[in-house]
Amino acid sequence: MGTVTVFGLCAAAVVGLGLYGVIANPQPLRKIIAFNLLGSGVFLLFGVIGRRGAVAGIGSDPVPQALVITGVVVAFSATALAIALLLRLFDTAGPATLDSDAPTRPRPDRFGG
Amino acid sequence: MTEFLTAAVGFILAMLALGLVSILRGPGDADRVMATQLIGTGGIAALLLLGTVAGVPAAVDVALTLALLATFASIAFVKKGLSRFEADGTASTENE
Amino acid sequence: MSIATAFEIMLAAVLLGLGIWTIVVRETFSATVGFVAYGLLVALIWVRLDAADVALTEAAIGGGLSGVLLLGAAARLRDAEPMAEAAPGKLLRATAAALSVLTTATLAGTVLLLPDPAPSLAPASVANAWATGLSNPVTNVLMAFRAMDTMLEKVVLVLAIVGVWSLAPDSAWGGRPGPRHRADPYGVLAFLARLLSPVGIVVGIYVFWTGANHPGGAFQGGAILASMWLLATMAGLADAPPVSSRPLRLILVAGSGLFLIVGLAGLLFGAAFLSYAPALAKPLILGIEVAMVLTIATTLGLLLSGAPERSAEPWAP
Amino acid sequence: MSLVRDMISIAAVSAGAFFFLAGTVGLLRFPDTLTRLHALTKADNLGLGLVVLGLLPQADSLRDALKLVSIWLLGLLAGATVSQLIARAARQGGSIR
Repeated sequence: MGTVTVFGLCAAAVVGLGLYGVIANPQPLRKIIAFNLLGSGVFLLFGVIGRRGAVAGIGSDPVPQALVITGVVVAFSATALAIALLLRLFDTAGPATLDSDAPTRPRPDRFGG
Repeated sequence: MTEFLTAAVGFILAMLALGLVSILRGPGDADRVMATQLIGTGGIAALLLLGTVAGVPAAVDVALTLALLATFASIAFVKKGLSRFEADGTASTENE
Repeated sequence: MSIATAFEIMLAAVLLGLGIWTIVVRETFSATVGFVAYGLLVALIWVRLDAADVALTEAAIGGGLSGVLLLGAAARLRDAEPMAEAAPGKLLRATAAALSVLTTATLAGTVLLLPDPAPSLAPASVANAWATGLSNPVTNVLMAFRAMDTMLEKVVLVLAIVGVWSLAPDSAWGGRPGPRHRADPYGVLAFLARLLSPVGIVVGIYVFWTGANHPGGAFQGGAILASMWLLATMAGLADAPPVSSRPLRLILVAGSGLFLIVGLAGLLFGAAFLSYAPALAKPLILGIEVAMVLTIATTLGLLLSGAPERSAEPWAP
Repeated sequence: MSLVRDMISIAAVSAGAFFFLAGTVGLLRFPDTLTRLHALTKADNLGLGLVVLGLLPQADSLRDALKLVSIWLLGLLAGATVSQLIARAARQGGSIR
């Protein structure tokens, strides 16, 4: 078992964990975190594949590395947008839920000028 | 030398894992937030040793970044989690 | 089994343990802390995979900025916890578990059966490194060989900030994002911000500058700079600018704008969209990167501050 | 010469590992938040310092050595200030949840 196998299997397990969390956790913030975990697993798979493409002088194939860096930034932007949506939902409709049947309690807009 | 350093990383990582188990169990949120502090010391030590073992000189830069940013989660916790208590005047007022 | 492999298995086990904790623990706050710890520790795996550029990005964005974002949200949503909805039914959980196991098994099988020898673009990127004059292969890929990805990623950052800002209530439109932070100007937090921010700014610029030849670059440097800005804001030493500010908006589009202009110039004077003349490649890339680091630092900082909530009245410390 | 340097490294890193052990024992054994915070920030920062000391002889250049030392200084600064903030938060929050 080498580096690639160990971390490859670890990445596969992280993807599965994240997928389970996205489906089975009811709270929206938990879903966002689970989605990030899933993404992290996918990035690790990229890292493992990059590691296999190592050549003399370069420890890891630079193309998957660059894709992962771009992916990390995009995933962070998406997370920030999701959190902003969630906080706004919480501010306008009370406890944040994805359950469409849940009773909403309208609150006065607490942002004054 | 490499074997010794690898064993040292393994040992520190084991200590880190034990500490994480103890901290994440709680009982309070303040205990849990300490996890980031724990990684800010133990994780950085492991990272520095690992960089020497694996021959990745840039690990020092990664450790520098972690040392700068590991505190941030704790600060966010103190600021937002306890704004109601006006701890040390470090509260955030939501509305003016 | 060598000692190195034993260590790797241990590292993977610790990381998986944190992942499991994040998914199964009942309280949302505990899960968030678990994920922040995961984000900090995953940098170790990236170093072990010899991908120091990614390790830096994960440490700065995955560990630092995501931690602030998620813990802040978890603390603010805490009141919603007692109203936590009923856990999903057994059937749904069983189906989700089955689906996850299937996905993991498929991926694990793929990892074990990857083709040998592994396909690699590393030799090609080394062979063409002369064209840019930079010796960090990852920066070469990001800024030259796959520059289109990087440009579109800057567009994603702009779209994300537009999305966050558009959540502002009408009364606060054009105002300052996030709550106003107050802190004792002689307190511990203000002390930390005064001491750490200058050091962090130097480190951020260093990480950005060293990216030409060593691991580092605009993303990582920009993320560190954004954190330092945030630290000063949280300590009450600075305030976020109003979103209606024109200089601010110029900075936000500078990265993608300059990238686009250079790309179109390549189309007009050179071979193709985003092609650089070899003689000009290094200064062009450096110019784009300077614009990018400003854009990234500002955008990440504002993304963390959230939607505008306050009026744009002048701020007095 | 290389042997001497390796000896210094082994001695310092071992001592550092011992303090990490001490810190973890403290985390596991101490009863409340404040004492655990004490174990975490004091013992572990000393451990980090000793590990840095042990890696100094292995550093390639003066620049790397300076970076190593500054990592430790940053860790000390962060540990000192953040432990204050967390402790204060824990006390003011009462039996902080």
